[in-house]
Amino acid sequence: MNELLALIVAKYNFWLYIVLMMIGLYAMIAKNNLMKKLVGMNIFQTAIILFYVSIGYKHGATLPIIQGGHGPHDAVIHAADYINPLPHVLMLTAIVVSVATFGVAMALCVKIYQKYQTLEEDELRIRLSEK
Amino acid sequence: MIYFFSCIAVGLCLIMILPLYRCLMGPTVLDRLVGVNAIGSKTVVLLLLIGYLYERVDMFVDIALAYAFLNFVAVLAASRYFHKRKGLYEESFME
Amino acid sequence: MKLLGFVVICLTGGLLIYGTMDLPNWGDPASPASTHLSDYYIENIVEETQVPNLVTAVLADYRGYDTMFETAVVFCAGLACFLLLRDFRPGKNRYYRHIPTGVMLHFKNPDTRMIPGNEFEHMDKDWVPSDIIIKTVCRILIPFIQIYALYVVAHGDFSPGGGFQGGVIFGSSLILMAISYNLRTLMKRVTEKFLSIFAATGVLIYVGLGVLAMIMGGQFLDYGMLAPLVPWDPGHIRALGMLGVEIGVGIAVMAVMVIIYVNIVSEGRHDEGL
Amino acid sequence: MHIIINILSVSCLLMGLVFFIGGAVGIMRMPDFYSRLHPAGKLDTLGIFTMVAGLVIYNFHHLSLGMVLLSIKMFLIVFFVFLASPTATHSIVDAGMRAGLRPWTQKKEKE
Amino acid sequence: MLWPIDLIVLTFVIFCAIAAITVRDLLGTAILFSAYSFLMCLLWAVMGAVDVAFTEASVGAGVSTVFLVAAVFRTSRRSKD
Amino acid sequence: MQKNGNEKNQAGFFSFMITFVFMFITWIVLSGYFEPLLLGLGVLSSLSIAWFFHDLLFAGAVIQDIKVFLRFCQYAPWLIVEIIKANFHMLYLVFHPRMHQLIDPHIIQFQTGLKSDIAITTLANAITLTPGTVTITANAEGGFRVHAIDRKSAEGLPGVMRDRVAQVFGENR
Repeated sequence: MNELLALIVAKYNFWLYIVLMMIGLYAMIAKNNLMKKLVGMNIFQTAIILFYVSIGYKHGATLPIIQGGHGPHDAVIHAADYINPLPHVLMLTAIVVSVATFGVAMALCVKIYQKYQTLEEDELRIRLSEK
Repeated sequence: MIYFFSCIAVGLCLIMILPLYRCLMGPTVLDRLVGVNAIGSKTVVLLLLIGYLYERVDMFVDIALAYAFLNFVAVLAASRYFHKRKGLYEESFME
Repeated sequence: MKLLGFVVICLTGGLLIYGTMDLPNWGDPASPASTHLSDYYIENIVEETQVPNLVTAVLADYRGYDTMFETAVVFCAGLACFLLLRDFRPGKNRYYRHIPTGVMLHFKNPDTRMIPGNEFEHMDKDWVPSDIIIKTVCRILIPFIQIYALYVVAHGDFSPGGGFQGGVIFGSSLILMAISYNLRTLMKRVTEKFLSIFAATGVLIYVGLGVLAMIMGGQFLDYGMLAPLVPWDPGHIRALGMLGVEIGVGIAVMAVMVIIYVNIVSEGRHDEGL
Repeated sequence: MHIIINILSVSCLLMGLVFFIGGAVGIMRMPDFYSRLHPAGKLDTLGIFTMVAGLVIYNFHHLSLGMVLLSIKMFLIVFFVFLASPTATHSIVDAGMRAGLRPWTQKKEKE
Repeated sequence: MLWPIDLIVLTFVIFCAIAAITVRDLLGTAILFSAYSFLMCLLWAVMGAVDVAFTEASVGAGVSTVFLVAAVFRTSRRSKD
Repeated sequence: MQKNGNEKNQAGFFSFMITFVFMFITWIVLSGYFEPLLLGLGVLSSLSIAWFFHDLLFAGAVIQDIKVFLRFCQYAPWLIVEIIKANFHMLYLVFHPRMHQLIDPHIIQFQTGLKSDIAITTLANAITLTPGTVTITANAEGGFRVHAIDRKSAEGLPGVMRDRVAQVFGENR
């Protein structure tokens, strides 16, 4: 029983990330509206980013900004005292790229609506086959 | 004292359930907007409290300030929609 | 489609949850991700670059090549929005309001124009009464937000923040101006030409610093080689190089955010918005 | 001295928590959109003010120039919220009026 | 003592995500998505990733909400599912 | 005409200077580092914002406005005390078990003599911050529409608050 509890405490974060990721995937597969699909895509992205950032987390460590690092400084830095900065760097890039793609996708949605007067996938398919 | 701060932080998290309920179930879009605004104002304090838990407040004040400002922008943008387009239920409840 | 999607996500989710059993525990200090490479960065960055914020140091210096192309991606997104949506045909209707009396004027002929000044102001499509409270509060807040954004850009080395965040905050202060007044006021203040030049300049500053390092005899984006160009403080030269890069990124991101917003909200006609 | 600072800070934080609870309960219990805005917009504003004041009082444990600047910075958030929050509330109310949402009144209930 | 905050906020995030993709009004989706981003920023602050939290607070909560509302403003609020 | 333009230039220069000073004070409070490089960057960014946006913060400001600012500083503590008093009334309403009988939402309208934008905005925000009342619209002629949640909070309007604001900005009420 205690082992099960310890397992749950150690892993619940990962399970919830997977639930979140699957919500995004479901929205991308099954939703009919293009805007909803985009929101699903963003949820998927944030779930992956969450996973990466949580890998870098360490219990009992502090932020990845060296304390008193500005100016002269001679204290020895222990790596275990600071949270791993590498996943943060990679994911910072991912977030900014995601907002850029989101903007372009919104522009495409507006263009599609201008031409076909709808954003629903099935209606779009009908409009396309009419022409 | 740090323990007390974390208790306050958990309490704030639990209080957030009520606006979140309004945000998820709200009968109209504007009710959701009210819920988001309330969540935003609680989160500003929560960020500062997390800063005290890490004992690095000076790093978190910037985020809280940016957060308060962007909450304002988002709420303003969403409510400006209704200044330009009429009708609360306009299209979504037609069918 | 719904049933199929549900089955697919159940299968994938089950497999992934099975896979989590092999992952290290949440927050384990001895996990493989935080034992090999990251220790080097944490222990040596302050000596090598004099920058306490590890994320900024890795982002702008060690992985500078990556960040450069990321800025290029943001620039391309702005360009794509412009090319997709921009519509140069003049709008059909123009609305003006006489401020002292509140009378609306509606011109259907696109050639008739008035110069808005103290007497008349531009209006958007519908009858939108001027909202004094929002306008005044935004007028007071916008300069403070902008100085805050510039502070975030300049202090990327010592506290969280940097080029992206500061640029986005500056851009959203301009977006706030478009929301609280109207789109034409913004576009008169920061014209399209100004925005495009800024977006390109940001990327150019980044690449230019890299090329400058190459001309000085180092490798691409090797800021240590810039030391002879700066008359003071050779110890902080890498930090100064990062500051320059952050400024470039901030300028590019600011301009691109405004370009994307303006093009989406007015369908590329730049006449009326939220 | 330290005990006085702690007591003041704790009482301010608890007071702020009470204001936040009031705002959250008000959002749940009030009958319509307009009356919901009353607790949401203002109890939260005062809650932020009280809680930040409590945290600033806690800062007095280690008094230095940096700490004073940090406290001023934290009050900058309060200043910002005091300007922005009523404007946001006003903007939402205005949106509701333009959208044509009818206010709930006492008489309607009686009939 | 940070993990209770983490767990509570993570649960909220999942509710927000489910609501954002099931609600039938696209403006409602935009607003719920902004709430989702706000809570996500809190989650990253709890994990100590201050830079990522700052980026999400500025990018996700502010600008992408505005983009989404702008796109809804130019298209329609209707959504069939 | 020449004189007019000259005055306009002077007012522009004054608002430029005061915006610069305000921005630089804000920068120092935000930054907290007193190094030549960062202070230089602060001067540069304050200058650029004051150059591009000096007409936003203090549109047409003149020297006499400092008095207004001082009077505003006197007015702010009174407002905060008023807000706290009214908030306790709101708390009582929210936690009251028979709340639905106690509240009585209605809309009231009144006219004030305030003319300038900043005075109208101050009054509207003060009304909104005092619980029980929310400003719905305020037009440029000083007319207000206010949504009040019960009779008790509606009675206080326009009353004392308008007088205080009018006194701060030196306008007739």
